[in-house]
Amino acid sequence: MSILADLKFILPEIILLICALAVLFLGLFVKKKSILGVLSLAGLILAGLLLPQSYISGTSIFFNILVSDSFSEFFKYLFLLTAAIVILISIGYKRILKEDRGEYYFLLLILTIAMMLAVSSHNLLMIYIAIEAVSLLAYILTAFRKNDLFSSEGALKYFLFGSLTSAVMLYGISFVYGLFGTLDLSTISASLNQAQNNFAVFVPLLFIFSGLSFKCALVPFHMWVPDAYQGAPTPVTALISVGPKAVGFAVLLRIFLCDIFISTDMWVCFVTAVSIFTMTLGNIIAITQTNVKRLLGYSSIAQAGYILIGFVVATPLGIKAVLFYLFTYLFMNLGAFACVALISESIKSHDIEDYAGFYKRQPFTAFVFTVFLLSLAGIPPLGGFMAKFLVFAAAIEARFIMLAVIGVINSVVALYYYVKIIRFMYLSEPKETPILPRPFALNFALVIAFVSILVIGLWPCPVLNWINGLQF
Amino acid sequence: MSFPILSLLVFLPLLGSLVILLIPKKKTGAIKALATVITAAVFIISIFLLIKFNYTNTNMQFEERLTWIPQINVSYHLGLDGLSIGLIFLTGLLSFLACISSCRDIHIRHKEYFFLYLMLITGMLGTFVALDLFLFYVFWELVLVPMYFLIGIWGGARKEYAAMKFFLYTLAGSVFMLLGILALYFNSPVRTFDILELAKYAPAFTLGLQILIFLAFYFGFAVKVPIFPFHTWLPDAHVEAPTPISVILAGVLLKMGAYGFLRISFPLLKDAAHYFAFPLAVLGAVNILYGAFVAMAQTDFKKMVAYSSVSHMGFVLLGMASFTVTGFNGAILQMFNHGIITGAMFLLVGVIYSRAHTRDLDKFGGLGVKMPVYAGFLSLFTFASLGLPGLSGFVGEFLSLLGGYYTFKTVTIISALGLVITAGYFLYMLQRMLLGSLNEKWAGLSDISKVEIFTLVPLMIITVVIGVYPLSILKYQSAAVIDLITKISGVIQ
Amino acid sequence: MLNSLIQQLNNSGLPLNSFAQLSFYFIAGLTCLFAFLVVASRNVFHSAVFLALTLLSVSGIYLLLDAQFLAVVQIIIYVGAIMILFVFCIMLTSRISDKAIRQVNQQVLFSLTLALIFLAIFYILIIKSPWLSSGAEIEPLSLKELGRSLFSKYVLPFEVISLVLLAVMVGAIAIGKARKE
Amino acid sequence: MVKFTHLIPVFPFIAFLINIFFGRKIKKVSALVSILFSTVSFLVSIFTFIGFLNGEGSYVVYRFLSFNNTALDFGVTVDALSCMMLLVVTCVGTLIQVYSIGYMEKDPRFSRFFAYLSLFMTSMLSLIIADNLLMFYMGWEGVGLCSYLLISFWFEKMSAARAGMKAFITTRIGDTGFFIGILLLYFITGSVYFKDLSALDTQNNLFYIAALLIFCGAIGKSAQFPLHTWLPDAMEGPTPVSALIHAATMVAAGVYLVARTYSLFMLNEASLAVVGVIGAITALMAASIATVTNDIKRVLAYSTISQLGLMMLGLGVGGYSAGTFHLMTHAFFKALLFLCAGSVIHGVQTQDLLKMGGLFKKMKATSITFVIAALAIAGVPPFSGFWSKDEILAEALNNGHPVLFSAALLTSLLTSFYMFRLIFLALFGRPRSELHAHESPKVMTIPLGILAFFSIFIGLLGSPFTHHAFQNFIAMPGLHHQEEIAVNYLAMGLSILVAFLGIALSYLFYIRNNKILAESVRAKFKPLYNLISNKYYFDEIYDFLFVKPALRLARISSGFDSGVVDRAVNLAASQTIVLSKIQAWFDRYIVDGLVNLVGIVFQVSSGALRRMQTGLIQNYLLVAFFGIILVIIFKLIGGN
Amino acid sequence: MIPQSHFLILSAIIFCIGLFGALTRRNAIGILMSIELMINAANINLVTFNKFLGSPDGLGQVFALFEIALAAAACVVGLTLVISIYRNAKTIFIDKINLMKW
Repeated sequence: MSILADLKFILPEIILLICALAVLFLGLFVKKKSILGVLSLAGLILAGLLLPQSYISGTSIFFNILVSDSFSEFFKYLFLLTAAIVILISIGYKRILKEDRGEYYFLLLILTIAMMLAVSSHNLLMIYIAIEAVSLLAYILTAFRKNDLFSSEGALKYFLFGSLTSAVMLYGISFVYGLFGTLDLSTISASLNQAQNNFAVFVPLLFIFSGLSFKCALVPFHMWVPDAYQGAPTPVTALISVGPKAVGFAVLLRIFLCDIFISTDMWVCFVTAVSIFTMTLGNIIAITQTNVKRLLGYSSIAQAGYILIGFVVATPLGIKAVLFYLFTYLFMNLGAFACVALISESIKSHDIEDYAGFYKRQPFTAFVFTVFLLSLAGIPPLGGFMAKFLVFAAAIEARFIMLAVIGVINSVVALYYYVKIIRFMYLSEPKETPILPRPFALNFALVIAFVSILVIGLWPCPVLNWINGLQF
Repeated sequence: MSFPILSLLVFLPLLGSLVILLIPKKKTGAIKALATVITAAVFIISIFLLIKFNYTNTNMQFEERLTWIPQINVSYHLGLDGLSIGLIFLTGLLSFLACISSCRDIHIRHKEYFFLYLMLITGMLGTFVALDLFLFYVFWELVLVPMYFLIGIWGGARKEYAAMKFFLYTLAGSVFMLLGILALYFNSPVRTFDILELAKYAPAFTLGLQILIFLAFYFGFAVKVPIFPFHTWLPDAHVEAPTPISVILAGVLLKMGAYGFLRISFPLLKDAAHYFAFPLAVLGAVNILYGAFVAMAQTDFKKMVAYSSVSHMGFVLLGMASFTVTGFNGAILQMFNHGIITGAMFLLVGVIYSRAHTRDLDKFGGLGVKMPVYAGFLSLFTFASLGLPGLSGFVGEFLSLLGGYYTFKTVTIISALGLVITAGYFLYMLQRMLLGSLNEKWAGLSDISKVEIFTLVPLMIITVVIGVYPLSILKYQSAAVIDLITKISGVIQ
Repeated sequence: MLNSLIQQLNNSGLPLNSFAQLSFYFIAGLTCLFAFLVVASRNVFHSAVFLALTLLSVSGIYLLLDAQFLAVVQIIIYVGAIMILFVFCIMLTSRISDKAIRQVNQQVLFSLTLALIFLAIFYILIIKSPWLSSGAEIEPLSLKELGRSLFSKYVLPFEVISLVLLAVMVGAIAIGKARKE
Repeated sequence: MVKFTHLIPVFPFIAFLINIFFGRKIKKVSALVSILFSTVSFLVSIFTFIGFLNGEGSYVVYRFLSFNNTALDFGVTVDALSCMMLLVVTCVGTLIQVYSIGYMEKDPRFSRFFAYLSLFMTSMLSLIIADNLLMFYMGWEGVGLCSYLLISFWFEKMSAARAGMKAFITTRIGDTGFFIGILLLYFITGSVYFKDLSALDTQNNLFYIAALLIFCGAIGKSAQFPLHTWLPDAMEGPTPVSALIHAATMVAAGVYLVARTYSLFMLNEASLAVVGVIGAITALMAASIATVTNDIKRVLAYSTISQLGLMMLGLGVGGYSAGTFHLMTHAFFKALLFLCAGSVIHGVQTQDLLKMGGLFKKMKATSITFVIAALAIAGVPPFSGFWSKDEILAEALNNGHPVLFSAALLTSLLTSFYMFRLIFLALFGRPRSELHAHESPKVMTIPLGILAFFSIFIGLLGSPFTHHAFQNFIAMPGLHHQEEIAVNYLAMGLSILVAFLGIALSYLFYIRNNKILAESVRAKFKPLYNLISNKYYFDEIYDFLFVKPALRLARISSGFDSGVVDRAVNLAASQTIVLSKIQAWFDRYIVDGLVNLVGIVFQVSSGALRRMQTGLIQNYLLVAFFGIILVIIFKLIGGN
Repeated sequence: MIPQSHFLILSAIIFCIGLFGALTRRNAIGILMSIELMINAANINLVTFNKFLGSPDGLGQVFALFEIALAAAACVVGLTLVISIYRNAKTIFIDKINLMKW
C-alpha cells in the first residue's frame, strides 16, 4: 500500500509521536521529572537525525496532501530546534507544576508534530487542520500555569482571537473550495491564473491571509500577542513567539510559492501596508512598555513586519531573506525568552525596573541577554544584523526604497527599547545583590542560542548555502 | 600571502578583550596591565606600519583579501593607503594614551571597562582599514555598542541620556548608510561590496542615483562628523563620557565620518560629490561659525571643547568640499591634528575635573599660579587649537582654507572669521581658568602628575613638530590625495 | 396556514415549486431565527437551547444537501456531545446574579455595522463569484464513497485529528484538574 | 657665513626651551641663558649683515609643505631690510633682557618671563627673516602669542588678563584680514614668496584688495586706527615688555610688513594713499591724546601709536626708506624711553605723572638718558629722531602730499610738546608727592646708556653728513622710481621749528606754571576768569587760540577713543558673546529640541497607541475585522 | 431546485450573526457559542459546494466532518479555559477580564 510506504516520509513525526506517548505515560510514574525532558530531547534529536533520510526532494505523499521537499525540511529542523531549546528552557522552569510535566512535554511534542505537518502540507485542508492543531495546543500550553489568572486570561484571549480568525480562514477556504473545486495548492494555482485580480478570489484569499496573519501576528491581527505572551509561562511564550509564527510564515511562503498570492499591485500594496504598520506599531508601542515579556511581545510583532518585507519584494532574495530571518529569529528570540525565564526564576518579576543591576547578580545571563537584544536590534556582527541586512538588501534590490527606509527607521526606534532593558541591567545598581544560581539546562539553552547568533553573524555561509540549496 | 599584519592590528585588541574576560574581576591590576600592553602593542604596530609604509605608492598596501560570505560577495578585505595611515597612527596613539589615562581615571567595574574599551579599538581600527563595504559597516557599528556602555556606565550625571542619544543618533545615521551600501551593491554591474571594485563602476551611475546614494551615506557620515544640524549628540556624549572616552570620541570617532566621505562618498559617487560640493562647503562654514559661537557661550569646560570640535570639523568639511589637492590635504591633516589637539584638551579637562570635581569655568580662576605646569600645557594646546601658526592646528586650517578659497571664495572668507571667534572663546576660557586671582577654594589643588604629563607629552611633541614641519605627516598622504583628486575630478587643481 | 405561506412566497416570484424548496426556506428561516436568538438571549441557558436548535436546523440543511451522514454526525456530535459540554460549563460557571446583568458589551453598534458590512460583502461575493459549479444538481455522494475517501485519500488528516483530539483531551484534563498548590 | 642666518631664531628658541622646562631649577640663571643666546643671535646677525654686504643673499632652508607637485619651501630673506631689522631687534632685545634682570628681580616667575622673551625673539626673528608670507604669518602670530603671554604676565591682576586677551583678539581681527589677503594673493599669483611680489602685473584690481587686506594685519599689529585701542591697555605688562614688544619691535612689525610687501602697495596709488591717510589719522589722534594723558606709560603708548602712524604716513607718501629709517631710529629711542620710564617706575613705584616731579636730582643717569630720548623723539637735531622724521616730512612734501605733510608737521609739534610735558612733569619742578625715589641698579642703567648712544648717533647714518648711507643701503632694488635723496631745507627748517616750539610751549606750561593743568580743568567751569588770572599773555592767547581748542580736541579725541572706538570694540566683543548666548540657546532648545521632540513624539504616540490595547478581547477582534473590511473596501474602490 | 447561492446566503447570514455575537456577547460561553455558529456557517458552505461541484472524493463533506471534530476539540479547549478563568477570576464576563492591557 502506498500509504504505508509513505509513512517513511513522516518517520520523524512518528518518532516524535511515540516519544510523546512514552513521555505521557512515564509522566505518571516517574518521580524525577527532568527525565521526561531529557527523553523528549532525545526524541527530538532522533527525529532530527532521521530527518535527512526521510525526504526525497519534491515527493508528494499521502495523495498529494503532504509534500516532502527541502523547504519543509528546513522548517522541520527549525521546529525541532525550537522545541529542543524550549524544552531546555522548561526543564529549569519551576513554575510549571511537577505533576503536569508529563502532559506538558507531551503537548509540546505533539505541537511540534503539528507544526512539522503544517509546513509540509500541500493542501488547504491539511494546512487548516495542522494550523488548528497548532493553535489548540498553543492555547492549552498558554494556560498551563493554571492557578495564575494571567495565564488563563492570556490563554482565553489567545483562544478567542484564534478561534474567530480561524473561523474566518475556514470560511475563506470554503469559498476557495467553491471556486476551484479543490484544495490542492498546485491545482488551485493552475486555475488561478485566469482570475487572479478578481474580487471573488481576493476576498477568500484575504480571509486565508487573515488566518495566517493571526499566526504571524501581523497588524491588525497582532493584538492578542502582548496579552498572551505576558500571560503564558515563559517557555511557552518563547515557543509561541517562534513556532506558530514560523508556521504562519512557512504556510504563507508555501502558498505564495505556489503563485497563489499573485504579486498583483493590489496585493503588493496591501502587504506593504501591513508590513509597515506591523513594524511601526510594534516598535512604537514597545517604547513605553514596562513589562519585559510584553515588550518582547511587541518586539516580535515588529520583527514580523521586517520579515514581511521579504514577501513584499517577492524576489528569490526576498524569500531567502525570510528564511534566513526566521532561522536567526529563532535563536535570538528563544535566547531572549530563555533569559527572561531565567531572570524571572530568580527575581520573580518581569518588570524592567526590577532588572536593575542584574549584571551583578548573574553576569553571564545579563551578557547573553544583551547580545540577544542587540541581535534583535540588528547590530553587527550578530546574526540579527545579517538577517536584517538580507531583508533590506532584498527591498533595495527590488527598489522598494520607501519600505527599506521605513524599515531602517524602525530599527532605530526599536533600538531604543531594546537598549532600555540593557540600560537597566547594566547602568543601574541593584537593590540587593545576592548572586543567583543558574539551572544547567537553561544555561545550556543560552549557550546554544548565543553561539548560534554569533556564528550566524560572523560566518553565515553555511546557513546561506543551506537556504540557497532549498528547492521551492 | 604575506604576514597579515593589518588583521593582527585590528584583532589584537579584540583578542585582548576576550582574554580580559578570563581574568577574575578582582585582579584589576592584571586587567589594567594587559590592556595597557595590548594598546601599547597596537601603537607599536601602527608605528611599524608608518615606517614600512611606502608613501609614494598610491595603491593599497599590506592588503589582505579573503572571501567571507561568497553568497553575497562579501570579502574580508583590508588595506592601508595614504588616507588611512595617519588615522591608524592616530588611533594607535590615542588608544594607548587613553588607556593609560583610563587606568587612573576609572574606578569601578574595571573588567567590563577594559573589555569594552579594547573592543572599541578593534572597531575603530577596522573601520579605517576595511576595504569592503560590508566589513566597513560591521566595524562601524561595532564601535557603537562599546561606546554606549562606556558612556553609559562610566559617564557623568546625565550619562544614560547621553549614551542613549549617542547610540540612537549614530545608528539612525548608519542605517541609512546601510541602504546606501545596498544601493551601490545592486546597481553595480558586478555585484560586490569591495570599495576598490565599486570605484570602477559606481562613478558611471546616473547623477540621480548617485545623489540618492550620496545622501544615504551622508546621513551616516554627517552624524559622525558631525555636521550641523546633526551635532547635538556630540556635546552630550563628550561631556558625559569619562575622560579617556572623550579623548577617543573626539580624537578618533569623529574622524570616521570624514574618512567615510573620502573613502567612499567621494571616489565612488564623484558626480554627486561635485553636485553637493557647495552645500558641503556652506555646511562647513556653518559648522565653523556656529560651533564657535555656541562654544563661546558655554560655561562647562568640557562642553566648550566639545563645541570647538564641531567648529574644527567644519574646517575638515570645508577642505573636503573644495575638491582640491590642497583642501584634501588640509582636511586630512586637520583630522589628524584635531585628534591630537582635542584629545589633549580632553585629557586636560580630565586633569582638572579629577581634582576639582567641577568643570564650571566661572568657578575657576588664577590656576596659573597654583598649577603652572598644567597652565603651560593648557595654554599650548589652547593656542594649537585656536590655530596659532607654528603649532599643528594652523597648518590644517590653513590648507583647508586655502583649498576652500580656491573653490568657494565667499564661503571661505566667512569661515575665516571663525578664526577670530575661535581665538575669542579659547582665550576667554584661558582667562577664566588660569588668569585672575586664585579662588581660595582651589588652594589645595595639586599640579599635574607625572602620568598625566606622560600622556600629554607625545601629543605636545606631535603638535609642535607638525606645526613647524608639516611635511613630516603630509608626505604620507599627499600621493594618495593626488590620486584621489585625479579620480574624482579628472584633473588636479 | 402553510399553504398561504407558500402562496405568498409563490406570489413573490421566488422559484418555489417543490417541497424541498419549501422546506429549505422554512428550515433556513428557522436556522436564522435560532441563530439570532442564540446571540440575542439574555439568558445564557436559553442561548444554549437555541444553539442546539440551530445546530438541528443545520443538520436539516445537510439533509437537503444530500449529506445524510453529515447530518447524523452533526446531531450526534454537536447536539449530543458539544451541547452537553456547554450546558455543564454553564452550570459550573453561572451565578444567579449574572442573569440580571447586561449581556452585551458597549460595541453593539459597531459590531452590528461590521456584521452588516460583512453580509453585504458576502452578498456581492456570492452573486458575483464565478462558482465552479454550473448550478445543475449532480448525483449525491454515496456513503461508501465518502468512507473510502475518508480512509484512503484523507486518512492522514483523519489520523491527525484523532491525535489532536487526544492531545486536547490530555491538555484539558491537565488544565482542568482541581487546583493544587 | 650667511648660511647661518636661519639659526638666528633658533638660538632664542633653545633658550626658551631651557627656560620653560628647567626654569624652576636654574632660577636666576635663566636670564643669563636668554641673554647669552640672544647675544649669539646678535652676533650671527652681524655676520649675516657682513655676508650681505659681501653679496650673499637669500636661501632655502627646508621644505615645509608639498602637494600637488608644488612645494612650499621655507627659506630666509637676506636683504637690507631684514639685515637692518635683525640687527635692531637682536640688539635692542638683548639690551632689554639685560635691563630686565634688574627690573624683574623680585618676580616669582622670573625664569618664565625670560622664557617668554626668548620665545618672542624667536618669533620676531623668524618673522623678519621669512621669505614668504606664510612663514611671516607664523612668526607674526607667534609674536602675537608672546605679546598676549607677556601682557597678561601678571595675570593675577584681572585688568592685565583682560588686556592680554583684548590685545590678542583685536590683532587677530586684523590678522584674519591678513590671512585672507595671503589666500587671495596666493590665488592671484600662485605664490606666497616675497621675491615674486616685485614682478607683478599692475592691471589687476585684486592686488589692490590684497594689499588692503594685508594692510589690515598691519593695522592690527601696529595699533593703527581703528584697531589701536589694545596698545594702551597692553601697558599692563611689565615695562621691559612694553619697551621691547610694544614699542621697539613687535608693533613695528606692521610697518615692516608694509615695507616687505611694498611693491604690492606700489602697484596701486590708492592703496598707498590708504596707508598714508590711516597713518596720518593715527599719528594726529594719538599724539593729541598723549598730551592729556597722565599715566607715564600710557603717554608713551600713545606716542608709539603716533610714531607708528608717522611711519605709515611715510610709507604712504612713497617714502620707503624714510619709513624704514624712522622704524629703526624709533626702535632705539622708544625702547630707551620705555626703559627710562621703567626705571622711573621702578624707582618711584607709581605711574602717575602728577605724583612725580623733581626726579632729576635723585635719578641722574635715568634722567639724562630720558632727556636724550625725548630730544630724539621730539626731533631736535642732531638726535636720531630728527633725521628720520625730517626724511618723512621731506618725502611728504617732495611727493606732493601737502595735507599729509601738515598732519605730520602737526604731529611733530604735538610730539615734542607732550614729550617734554612728560619730561618736565616727571623730572623737573618740585616733587608733588612723598616719593622715595632711588636710582636703578647698574644692570638697568647700562643698557640705558647704550641705547642713549644709539639714540643720539644712529640717525647720522641717514643724514646728509653720511650722504644718506642708510637710504642708499636700504633702497629697494626693484623700486620703480628711485627716491630722490635730497635735503629739503624747507621741511628741515619747519621740522626744527616745530620741535623747539613744542618744547618751548611745554616749558611755558609745565615749568613756569605748574598749575596749568589744574587750571584748565577748572576752566571747564569758569574758563575765562581762570585764564585771565594767569599772568602770562602768551598763555592767554595760546589758551584762547590753541590750548583750549587743543585740549578740547584732545579731550574729544580721547573721549572718542575711549568712548566710541574702544566702546565699539568692547561692544563688538560683548555682542559676540550675546550672539553666542543666543546661538547656544538656539542649539540647546531648537536644534537639540527638535531631536528630542522626535523622541517625545515617539513616546507620546507610543503612550497613545498602547491605549488601543484595552485588554478587552472583543475590542481587539473589532479592530481586526475592521482591518479586513478596510482592505476589502479598498479593493472594491480601487482594485478593479 | 434551490440555487446554490441561497445556501450560500444562508451560510453568510449565520456567519454574520455568529460574528456579531462573538463581538458583542459579554459572556465567554456566549462567545464560544457564536463561534460555533460561524463554524457551522462554513460547514454549510463546504457541503453546499460539495453538492453542487459533485467532487468525486467528497472533499467538502470530508472537510465538514473534520471540522465538526475540530470544533469539538476547540470547544473542549475553550470551555476548559473558561472554567480555568472562572476558577481564578470568579467571572466569565469577558470585559471584566482585562488584567493585562496596554
